[in-house]
Amino acid sequence: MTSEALIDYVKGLLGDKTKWADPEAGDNFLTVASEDWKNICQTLATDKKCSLTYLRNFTGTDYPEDDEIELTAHTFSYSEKHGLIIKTRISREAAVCDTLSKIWPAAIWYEREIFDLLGVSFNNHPDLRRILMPEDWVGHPLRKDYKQQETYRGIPTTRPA
Amino acid sequence: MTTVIRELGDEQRELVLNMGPHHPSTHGVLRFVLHTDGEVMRKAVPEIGYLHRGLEKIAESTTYPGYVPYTDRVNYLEAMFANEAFSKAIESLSDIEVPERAQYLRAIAGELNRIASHNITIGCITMDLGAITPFVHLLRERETINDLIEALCGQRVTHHYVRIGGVAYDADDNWLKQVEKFLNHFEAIIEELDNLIVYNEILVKRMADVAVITADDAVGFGLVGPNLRASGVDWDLRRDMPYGIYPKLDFDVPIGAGEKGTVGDCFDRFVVRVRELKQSCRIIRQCINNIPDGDIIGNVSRKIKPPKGEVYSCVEGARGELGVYVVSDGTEKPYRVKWRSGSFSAMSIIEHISEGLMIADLVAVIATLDVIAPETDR
Amino acid sequence: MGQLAEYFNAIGRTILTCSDGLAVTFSHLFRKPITIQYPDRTAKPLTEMLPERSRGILEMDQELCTGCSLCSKQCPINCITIDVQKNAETKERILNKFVIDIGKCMFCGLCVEACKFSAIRHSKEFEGTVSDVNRLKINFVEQPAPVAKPKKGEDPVLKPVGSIIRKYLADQWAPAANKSSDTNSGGKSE
Amino acid sequence: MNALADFIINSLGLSGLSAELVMLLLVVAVAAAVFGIGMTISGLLTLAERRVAGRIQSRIGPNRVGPFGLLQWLVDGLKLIMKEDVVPHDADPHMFRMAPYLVVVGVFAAFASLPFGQLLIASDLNVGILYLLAITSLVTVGVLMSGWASNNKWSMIGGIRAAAQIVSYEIPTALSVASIILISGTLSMQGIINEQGGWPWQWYIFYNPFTFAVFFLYFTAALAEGNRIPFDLPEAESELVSGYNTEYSGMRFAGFFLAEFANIYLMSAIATTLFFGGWQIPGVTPEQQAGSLVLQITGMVVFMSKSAVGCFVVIWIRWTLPRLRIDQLMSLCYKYLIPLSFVCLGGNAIYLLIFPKPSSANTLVHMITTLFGGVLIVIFVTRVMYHHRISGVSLDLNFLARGEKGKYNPETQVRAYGSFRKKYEKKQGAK
Repeated sequence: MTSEALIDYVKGLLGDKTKWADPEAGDNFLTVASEDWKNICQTLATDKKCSLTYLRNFTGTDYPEDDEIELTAHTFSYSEKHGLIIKTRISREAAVCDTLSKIWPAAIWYEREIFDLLGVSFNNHPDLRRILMPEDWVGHPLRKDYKQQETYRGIPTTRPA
Repeated sequence: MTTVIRELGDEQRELVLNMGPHHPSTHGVLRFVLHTDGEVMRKAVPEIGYLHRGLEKIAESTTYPGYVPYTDRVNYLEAMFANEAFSKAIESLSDIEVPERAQYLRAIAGELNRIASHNITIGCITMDLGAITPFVHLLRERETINDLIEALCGQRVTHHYVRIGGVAYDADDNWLKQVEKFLNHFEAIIEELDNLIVYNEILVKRMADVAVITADDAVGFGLVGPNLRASGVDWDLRRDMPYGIYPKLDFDVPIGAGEKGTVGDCFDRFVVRVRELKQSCRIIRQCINNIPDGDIIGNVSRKIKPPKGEVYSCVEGARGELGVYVVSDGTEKPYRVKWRSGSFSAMSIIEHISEGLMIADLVAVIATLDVIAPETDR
Repeated sequence: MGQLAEYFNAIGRTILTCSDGLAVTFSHLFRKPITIQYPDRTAKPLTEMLPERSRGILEMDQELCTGCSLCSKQCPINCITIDVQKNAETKERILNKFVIDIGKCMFCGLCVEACKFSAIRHSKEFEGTVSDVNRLKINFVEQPAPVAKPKKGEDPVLKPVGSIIRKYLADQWAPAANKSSDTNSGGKSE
Repeated sequence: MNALADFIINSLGLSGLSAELVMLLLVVAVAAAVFGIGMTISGLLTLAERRVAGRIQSRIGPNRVGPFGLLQWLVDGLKLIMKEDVVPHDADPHMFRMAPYLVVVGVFAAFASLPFGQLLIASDLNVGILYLLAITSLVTVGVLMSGWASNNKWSMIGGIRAAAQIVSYEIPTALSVASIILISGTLSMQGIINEQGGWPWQWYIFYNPFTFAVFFLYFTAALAEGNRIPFDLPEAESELVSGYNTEYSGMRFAGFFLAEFANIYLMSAIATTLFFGGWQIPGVTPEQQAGSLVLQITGMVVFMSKSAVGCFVVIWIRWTLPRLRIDQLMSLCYKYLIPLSFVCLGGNAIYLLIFPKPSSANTLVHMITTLFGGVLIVIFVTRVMYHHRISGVSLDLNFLARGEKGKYNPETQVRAYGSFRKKYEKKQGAK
């Protein structure tokens, strides 16, 4: 499917649950509410015509002005050769979202990474631990207001002058 | 002896082994926690993060051209592709045209880099299975590639060659001739490699039917590149989502066919990479024959301010799809950069397929999945 | 029957493939080794065998530097520190300090590309071992002096590549070791 | 040795206690000599291994210490002696300390009944070959002990692998040796050599097609017993780090290391004795050889060079082949080597029934087998030449002056900024 056809098809499939981005702003994506997040992803991944079986990339971005964290899932279909970007926004304080790991196993590690670096926790995740930073690290580095701790277990985190 | 043997009931006991962070076959600093029953494994859990350098956080405080040399460090074996992926993202965000000669040079340098990277991978696979000589032979060839690339751009590993809008240095005819000379030599070495190790019965028996990854699993876990193709999925970004000069080039995409066992076993992953060496040579030859004259870098100012927006750009690196997701807020510094690397997803599948393998098989699995620790940790 | 055939096939394949592998390695005994016996048995120092574009440790020529600090602005890691002061009487700009922290430098070459006066460039030197990381901060200004004022259309006079940094390396990095080895070998050769 | 002792005692006219004392001193001296020879051989083998590996991998190998690096092994040994002997905190100290001795004793005691020449054998036991098979089994105990006592899981896996492997491969080794014993009719090492002749077609490897096969069975099994690639699972550095000897350092590590290399020589020497006519010189009968000192020395050289070729092959195989997996190792032993050894043993027995020893038909079979072996070697040489022709051209792109040889000057250039650089620049300036 071409990307226009796919967008039309998805619009028909999901109805008014989605919000589409302004086409001027780079890649075309759809935004869904965080409650519908898992169900919509499930639908899109299993739908015969979409068959977005490949989770290409899954990440989050922090927007402190909006007090929100944006989760972005780049999905793709090898058989149909089309891709779709699905987004959702959750609040920064209570950063909780449903897990996608049942739909795409690749999400297990992506979600661990988002949990580690952005502090978003995922419901029903099989193994939600820090992945890149040490277990006892304080803070989530990719949040915009993150301040690096000065020492880690007595080791200075910056090079002494 | 105070070995930790976990009691799991009457008949079940398991030995918990710690493989790494400093282990000869883990390719960088990474750790596996093995739950074994003697030689046979119940589960192998990868623990990563020992090489986390915060590349994504660093991006938030550097300029766009200033971040390009950092992309060299995403993966020390394929710096060219990381350069290219990031440059491509910024080019598509701010509509920069890349001159044709630069695109050809990108392809030549990229394919040379792919050969160099595959040399290490193939060598490491054989070395982890006990044959050390092929590794040294392939390293010798990689050394020549490094010399070639050093003559082109001045650095052997962290190239910083592909820039936003083109490439940094032009190649003269003498250099192109030398590349051709190297290819003549290297194609003979590939033949020799076939005789030396690839079809060696011991190696085949070690890898055939071991750790089979089905096509569904491969797609679900997001495996990319040679790992995905070895599972029988016919997909190559260079051919199926063409970028740069690749649509004009003629090359084959090797697919795992279960030559000695099942589709998607270790041997397929190994042999797909060996086949790709030859295709890369073919691509470079075509590029050398067709390279036009002209500029090597487009009209790019020193200060790059892409418009507000976001882009996901990916190239077919040596470990498959190397993607970068860039969010721009209109300033000269990126708002968010996220790397999507092949090793990360390859690492995530190990726990899933490790059940029932032997310790020696796990080594083969790690090697054939071509997991590079800096790329997983970034 | 098929199983028996496979049994002997496997033996045959193993013998054939292994012996062919052995033939390949045996043929290597008659080939030339490619080792470069670095550092002490090369015909000339390795730095002089490196290609033209080789990006080694940075060096800065004080006689060419205008103190414009374009290079330090381009540097992604801020490893270049420049201190330029204006002399109140003569209105001349004095270059006080030009420090490159080679311990931080990642040899990307952005500063070299930014410099319009060919003052900063890569040498081909690459051996930079020191016992203390802070000794890698090299100040390229020996005596504070007025900055260069290049005339338009005039080509800068370049010193041989590596001649500037080599002096600093020899002076700063291992003065004690150098002196003793010099006197030793000098004494023996005389 | 007994002959020598009798000679000394008789010529000095000693008796009683002093004769016993001379006997004792002689035993000690011979033991020390055998141990010294074993050490030297294994030391030189470590050097040979590194040099051969270097050339196979387009490198040079150690070439700095002494001419062609010939003293490298001494320096390595010196380094290892001077290193600290670390015993891990939680290890079982007594067993940990004892294990290397068992390994060393197991291997070096076997040297006592190796026939280096017709008269050069420390002790020509009439059960020589059985003694060799038995005494080398001591290695298993040492290796298992070291793996267990290290209190390291990787070492333990290595030790257990070693035990399983060595015990299994004893069977094909013994069975292939049995074939030869069947033909020669003696267990004594010298006796087996005496039965053979100097020319290749008189060797037992070309005795008949079965012995030809038996040699390869023996060689494979012996490789496995010596823990060499492709059967080096107990060490397997890419899987088990270094297996049973991971925790060892200093001289104890050197013990394991030297024992491994002594074992290579041992298996080559046994192969030389059993299959390649030992010290027999072509065209010279054992009686002629016994009377002449020159021929004695020639015989020794012949024996040493035959076993050196064997050692080279072992090293060469190590740097070519990948490693087996433990289940494949076991299936190779029990599914391939043992049945085939039995077939060969039976075949030899039937052969001996059909062709009794001195007969012209027997000689014809020897000749045909030798010819077959020769043809195999010719085919192999053509393959080597083919590979050398196809990809042997070395690449010279002239980036770095590869292959340009400088002169070695030990006084110069420890650092590039030292006197080497200054002298070089002065020389350039003078030009």
